[in-house]
Amino acid sequence: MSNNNVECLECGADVRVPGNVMQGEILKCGDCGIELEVTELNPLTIDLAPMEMEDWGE
Amino acid sequence: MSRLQVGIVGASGYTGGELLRLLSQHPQVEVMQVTAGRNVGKFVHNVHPHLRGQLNLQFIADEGLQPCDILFLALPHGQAQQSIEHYTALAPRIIDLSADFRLHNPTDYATTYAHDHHAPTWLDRFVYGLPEINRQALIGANYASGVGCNATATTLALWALVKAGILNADQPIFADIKVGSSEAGSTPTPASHHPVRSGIVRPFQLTGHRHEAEVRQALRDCGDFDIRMAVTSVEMVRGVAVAVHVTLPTGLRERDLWQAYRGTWKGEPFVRIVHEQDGLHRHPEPRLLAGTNYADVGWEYDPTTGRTVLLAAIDNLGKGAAGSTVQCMNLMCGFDETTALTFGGIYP
Amino acid sequence: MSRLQVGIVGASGYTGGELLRLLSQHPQVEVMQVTAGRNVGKFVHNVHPHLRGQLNLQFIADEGLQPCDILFLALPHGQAQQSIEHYTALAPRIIDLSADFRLHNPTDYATTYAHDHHAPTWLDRFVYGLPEINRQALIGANYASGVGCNATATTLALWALVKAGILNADQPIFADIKVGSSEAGSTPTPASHHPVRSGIVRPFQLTGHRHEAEVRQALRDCGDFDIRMAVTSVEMVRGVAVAVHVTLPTGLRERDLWQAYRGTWKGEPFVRIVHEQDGLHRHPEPRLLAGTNYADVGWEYDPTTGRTVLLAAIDNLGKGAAGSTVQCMNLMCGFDETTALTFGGIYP
Repeated sequence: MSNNNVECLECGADVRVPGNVMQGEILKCGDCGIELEVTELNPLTIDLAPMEMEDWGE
Repeated sequence: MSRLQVGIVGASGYTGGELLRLLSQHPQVEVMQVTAGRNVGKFVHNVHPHLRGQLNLQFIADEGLQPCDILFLALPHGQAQQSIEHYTALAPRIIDLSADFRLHNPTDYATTYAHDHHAPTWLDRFVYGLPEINRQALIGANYASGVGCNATATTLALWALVKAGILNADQPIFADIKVGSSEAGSTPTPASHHPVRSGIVRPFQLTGHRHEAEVRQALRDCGDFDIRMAVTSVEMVRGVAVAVHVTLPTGLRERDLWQAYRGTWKGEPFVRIVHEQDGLHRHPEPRLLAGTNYADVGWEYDPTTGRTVLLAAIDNLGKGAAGSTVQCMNLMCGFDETTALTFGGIYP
Repeated sequence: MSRLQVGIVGASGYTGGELLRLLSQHPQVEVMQVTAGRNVGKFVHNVHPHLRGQLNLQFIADEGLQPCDILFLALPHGQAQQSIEHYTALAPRIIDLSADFRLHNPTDYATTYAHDHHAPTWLDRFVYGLPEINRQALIGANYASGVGCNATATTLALWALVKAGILNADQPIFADIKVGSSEAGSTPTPASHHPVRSGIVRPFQLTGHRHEAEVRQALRDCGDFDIRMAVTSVEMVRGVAVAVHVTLPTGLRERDLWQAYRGTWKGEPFVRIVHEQDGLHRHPEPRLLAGTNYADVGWEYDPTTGRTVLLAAIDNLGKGAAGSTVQCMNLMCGFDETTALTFGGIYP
């Protein structure tokens, strides 16, 4: 993973990491929409952010 | 570089009209003649009102056709094959939007359309006009056949996992297809009469769909698939939405499916993968594709049972007909493949 | 020539989304920032699904706004006027899509919107943003206000005969307006809940419509017209269709009306006269205008009684909002007026 990208844990897409990223910041994957939480800065570590499931059904 | 001169035969129907709309915005071609049986002498906007103020063209009779660079045939099924010699004498490049030259195998044609083909020697001279699965053959070709709309949606829904070897020809493929009213064309019938067509969910053709042979042909390199298409008409004018019911191996991860889809579709200008975790639009939907050449593809997979639904949505007049034929023309003539096809749809 | 840097404040609503769609196809500008209150961090295609694969932009918070060349304000009514100083400090050109700066007269504003204007000194610095009736004032302007959709349809329906002096301010003007659901915006309400909104013909607001003041202001040079707008919601998402009931002198000939309409509208890139003798589409219809910046205008006149119905159709998100604001931007910045606005609609 290059210094300003991480790999999405769900779908494997490249997710851009902003230069001024902070611990606890939420990054959104452009391909699959999952939200990733930056758990550590050095080394840059991410985890799936808790997502409250919206009621989407008909 | 002067514009290529283009003619459309049968330009008063819905596919002919969509073709006219797209070509009128194409910087490298000029539509110089359009024929229509029952509308000779009328201006195109008398039949296609949205083209008012955009084109100053009148329909001519078939007999009035002049030689030109490219001829699009948007005739009812069965007519192109009866006068193919006449049309190929008029233009070095022909793109036929009907089903007449889609199936390469004459016996496939006879079983599907219940009569022998009138020009079988031409069948293998026409390249199947779905660029996403046949791009190399289309580049520089002279003759191309348009695609069937329901077949295109089904083929594109299956393509990624078939190519990746995750879905094999060892099971029946159940394709449940929802369609709009423009698929039946511009001629009114009792079934298209608004009071009985509006707001329906009408199972229309549930076995022996003519497009099954076309899908089998498209997938033939990967196996002989048992394609079972069933069509239901719903409240929609433009649009095809297909849900294909299959069973995959259990225990696959989302990334495995993403990898197969990205491997197949990455870089394709008109195919988008729609597989979202949240929001209203998690899967492909046809409404926001109206007027575009897009095909949106996606899936839903249950790792515990392997139960899978493969999804695709297109505009039957776009990627399912006129959009793909303009894309074919671009490939045949060496133009940028997306020329005149960049309208991205509107929403809501 | 490097692209002008553009920002959209409030880009998650329907007008903001249409603006984003149009500007993303504009060769002379680049949308570099979009704000949205409740969608910060999301990609634009998470809110506007049709933009998937076309833009790689994420919503930022209002506080994150950077100085830029042009700022479009697509905020709910009342917000732009409260922070106009903040926005004008960020960009030399502002186009506000709300009603906040449409009415030049503060008392008009107070009576129409039942509260005093928060920034009255700015009112006469904003140019009314309907190019068809205000082009000269928009050329090179810095501040323009967007138009009201129902007002625009009504103004354009009346304009030709008012300017020709055939219709005068000596009678009440009855404008019966049919509207779609996107006019109410993207926030769900009990009235927009599909089971109770689908398929209705619901008289919605029949007296005291807020847009009446806007129409009176547009026609003021030709007299003080008694505009009476009544709105009915119908089965439609995008679209406004207005029928204005008036009485003209008896004995006029068709050619007199054509002359008045041609005199006013000839050469206008986005106004089409639709007055046909036969065919399905003899009068303006909103459906085939969806996604376009067109306004179709027409009439029906009975020479024996002078009874007349003046007609107009637009897309409320196009000519009635985002389309007109992009047209204004083109005039303000010296671009060709039709840039990024040439989509001509689809049919059926």
